Amino acid sequence: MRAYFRNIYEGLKSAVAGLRVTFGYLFKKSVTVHYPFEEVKVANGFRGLHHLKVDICIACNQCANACPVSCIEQTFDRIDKENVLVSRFSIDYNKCLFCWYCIPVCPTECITMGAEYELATFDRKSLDYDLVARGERTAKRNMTLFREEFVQVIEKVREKKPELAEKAEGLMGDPRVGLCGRNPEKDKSASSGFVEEEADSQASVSEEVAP
Amino acid sequence: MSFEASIWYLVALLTLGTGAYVVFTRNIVRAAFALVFTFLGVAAMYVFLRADFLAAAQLLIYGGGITVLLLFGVMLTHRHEGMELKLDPLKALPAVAIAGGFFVAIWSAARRADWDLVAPVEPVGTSEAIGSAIMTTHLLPFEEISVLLLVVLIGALFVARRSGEEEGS
Amino acid sequence: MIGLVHYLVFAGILFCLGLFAVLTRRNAVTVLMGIELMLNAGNVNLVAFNRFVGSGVNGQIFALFIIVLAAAEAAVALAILLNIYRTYKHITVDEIHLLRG
Amino acid sequence: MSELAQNLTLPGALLAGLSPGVAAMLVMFASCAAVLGVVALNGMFLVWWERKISAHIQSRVGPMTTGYWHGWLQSIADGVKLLLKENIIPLMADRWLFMLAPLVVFMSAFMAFVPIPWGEKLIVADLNVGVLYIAAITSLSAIGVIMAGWASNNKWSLYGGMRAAAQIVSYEIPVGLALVPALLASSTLSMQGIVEVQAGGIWNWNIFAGGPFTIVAFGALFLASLAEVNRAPFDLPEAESELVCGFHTEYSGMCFAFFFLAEYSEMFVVAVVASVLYLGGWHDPLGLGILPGPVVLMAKVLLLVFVQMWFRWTFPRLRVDQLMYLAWKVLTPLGFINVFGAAFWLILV
Repeated sequence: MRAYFRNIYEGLKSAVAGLRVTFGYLFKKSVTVHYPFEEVKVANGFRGLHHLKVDICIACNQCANACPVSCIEQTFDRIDKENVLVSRFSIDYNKCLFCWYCIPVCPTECITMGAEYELATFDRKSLDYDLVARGERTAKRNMTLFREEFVQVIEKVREKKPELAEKAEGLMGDPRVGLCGRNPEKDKSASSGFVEEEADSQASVSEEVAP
Repeated sequence: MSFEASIWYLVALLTLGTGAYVVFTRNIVRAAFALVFTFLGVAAMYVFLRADFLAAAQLLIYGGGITVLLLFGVMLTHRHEGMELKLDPLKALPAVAIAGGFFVAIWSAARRADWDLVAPVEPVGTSEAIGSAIMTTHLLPFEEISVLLLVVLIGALFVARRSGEEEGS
Repeated sequence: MIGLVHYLVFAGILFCLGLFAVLTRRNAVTVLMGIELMLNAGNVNLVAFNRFVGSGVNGQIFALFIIVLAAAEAAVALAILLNIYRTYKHITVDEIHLLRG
Repeated sequence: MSELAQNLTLPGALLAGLSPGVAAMLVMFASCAAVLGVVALNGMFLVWWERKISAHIQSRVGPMTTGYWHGWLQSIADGVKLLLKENIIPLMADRWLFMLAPLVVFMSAFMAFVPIPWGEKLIVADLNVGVLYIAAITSLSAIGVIMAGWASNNKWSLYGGMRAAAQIVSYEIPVGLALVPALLASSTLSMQGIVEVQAGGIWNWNIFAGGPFTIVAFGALFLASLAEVNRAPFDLPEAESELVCGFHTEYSGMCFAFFFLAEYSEMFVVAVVASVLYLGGWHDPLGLGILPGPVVLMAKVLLLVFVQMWFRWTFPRLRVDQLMYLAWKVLTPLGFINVFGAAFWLILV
């Protein structure tokens, strides 16, 4: 009998304690961000997409050897005894597991990992990145695919928070960001405008999708 | 035909239709579900008869209680054989005769009898009258029914429990 | 206008449906359903007479008692059926004729 | 039936030239439409509200984009989506019962809105047995739930349906016992009558009429009705971690929307019953009578609904045996104590 009342008392006490905790959280600031409109700051040392400094790469193939899933492929032309021209440095992000093993083995420290993490695409083939020529093609294509949605989203936000919309519009041109390409250095033309290049990039899409 | 009369016919038709479905369907679970609607129709009949307390009680006890009980009964007793019901044609003919004859008897009696009708009064709510009647003139049957319910509760629990639980905890 | 005879005929049909189910069905749960239909028909009669012939609420109180008794009856009957089912593995009423547990 | 919508305000000119039968029918349809509108709007609002509350309790933001302010149009978008979705019926399901089950559940939630007193003259039908009627009608949803569980031809659904039936039937007893002290205090079963008894300030509310017993009864009513409408922490019939989604696992499109709407309507109805029986209905706490009735009632009801949601996002789900323990060994004895205690208190004090 005593245990019965004790049980009820304990139940009520713990219920009140739980309710108090959740009520406190009700008025705390939310920790999530409003993602497509707000950028998520990545931590220091975040392993995002790779960056390659092509001019100092010596095509030693050590990164490819270190890779546990063999996602790195290099093709190069030897110009003379000292210089190679890396014509293709491809990382297949279908396989890549972001383990960072390719980074420390590089003798010239030409390959590093950046902060970009937005990998979603409509086509698995577009995940096979060529770090040398990366950017231009993918950037243009993805931009054509998503441009309309992106513009709509921005228009919607503009009513409420103009500064956010402006920021997003600025980012839309930037191939590093969001739905578009990944290369910060290359392809400034992609940011100049989309309408002129639409026909051109449409062509590249059909070309790429065809096997 | 007045509005209330047309609604009455609609409700009566639905009630009897679902009642007939209960009797003639071959699927026992559907029969149990159709029975719910028959009970609801009877509750609507009580509303037409201005017995609102009784209608609510009918909904509560028949709609919410007895049908759930019946459904539990159906599902607990039909694990091995299917849910199909068989109608025995040999038995059906005499049953039709008996039920039909009984209905004709009721019908002719109801038509011919000289009922001592009184003008229906419109009660403003029967719950108070029922409550005071139960607590005064009908106190003894009320008490007996409560004792009976207690006995039934314990008895049903005793009968329905598994035999293995007698020795165990 | 809906009068007493309407209710009596309605209840009569309902009662005969229940009677038919009790007479023809061999499954015990369905027999129980038929009994419930008959009890409901009786209740409709009581309440109709209460409104059109009598006065006060006596008929409704009878109907209330019948509802309560029907609930009790259903509970006990289903408990018994459950027990029968454990013994025989079926609840066909014709074939339950041995009085042993 | 004939007194349905007696107090509903319709333009008199509309009814003047018509025969009584047609007028009665018109009034009936109008009140049905009004109730349906309230049910739908209320369901949509509560869905959005629950999403926001759950989000903030979990330090998220919840829906933000649809509509301009905090995603307040999200429910409409969801409703349109559910309307347009294909209604899938499993091949081996019992088609008729499968389609009928959401309607039964929805009807039981919908019909419970009829005797809700919104204001002094604002009530669809002031039934003499209003409280009993609501208790009876909400218990009918058990039938629809079993029907859904059985018709889906899916073992998880059937488990969910049977659990729901057992739960609703057992919790009807504590709910009924917790209703009694308020009925003793107001000595009527009509919802409007109960509200009228509690006029004139917070001290006349039924929650204080029976001393400690009515306060405890109010708590018991809240808990038990939470279990009767299958809300967390008593949401065993749809326990996601065990039964996929319980009795509505197989439902999609509009049929699912009916279950969803019915759940939120039932939450609303039990909150209305608690606030009408114990918290004075549409009377404001100071007895001033300045605010319109529906506003006051809505404030109380939304407060109770908020507590329901708060419970849901705080507590983990109970086990079946704990649920039955709570119903039969805690709430039922407590209900008897409350009934007798409140009766003696009302006579003696």
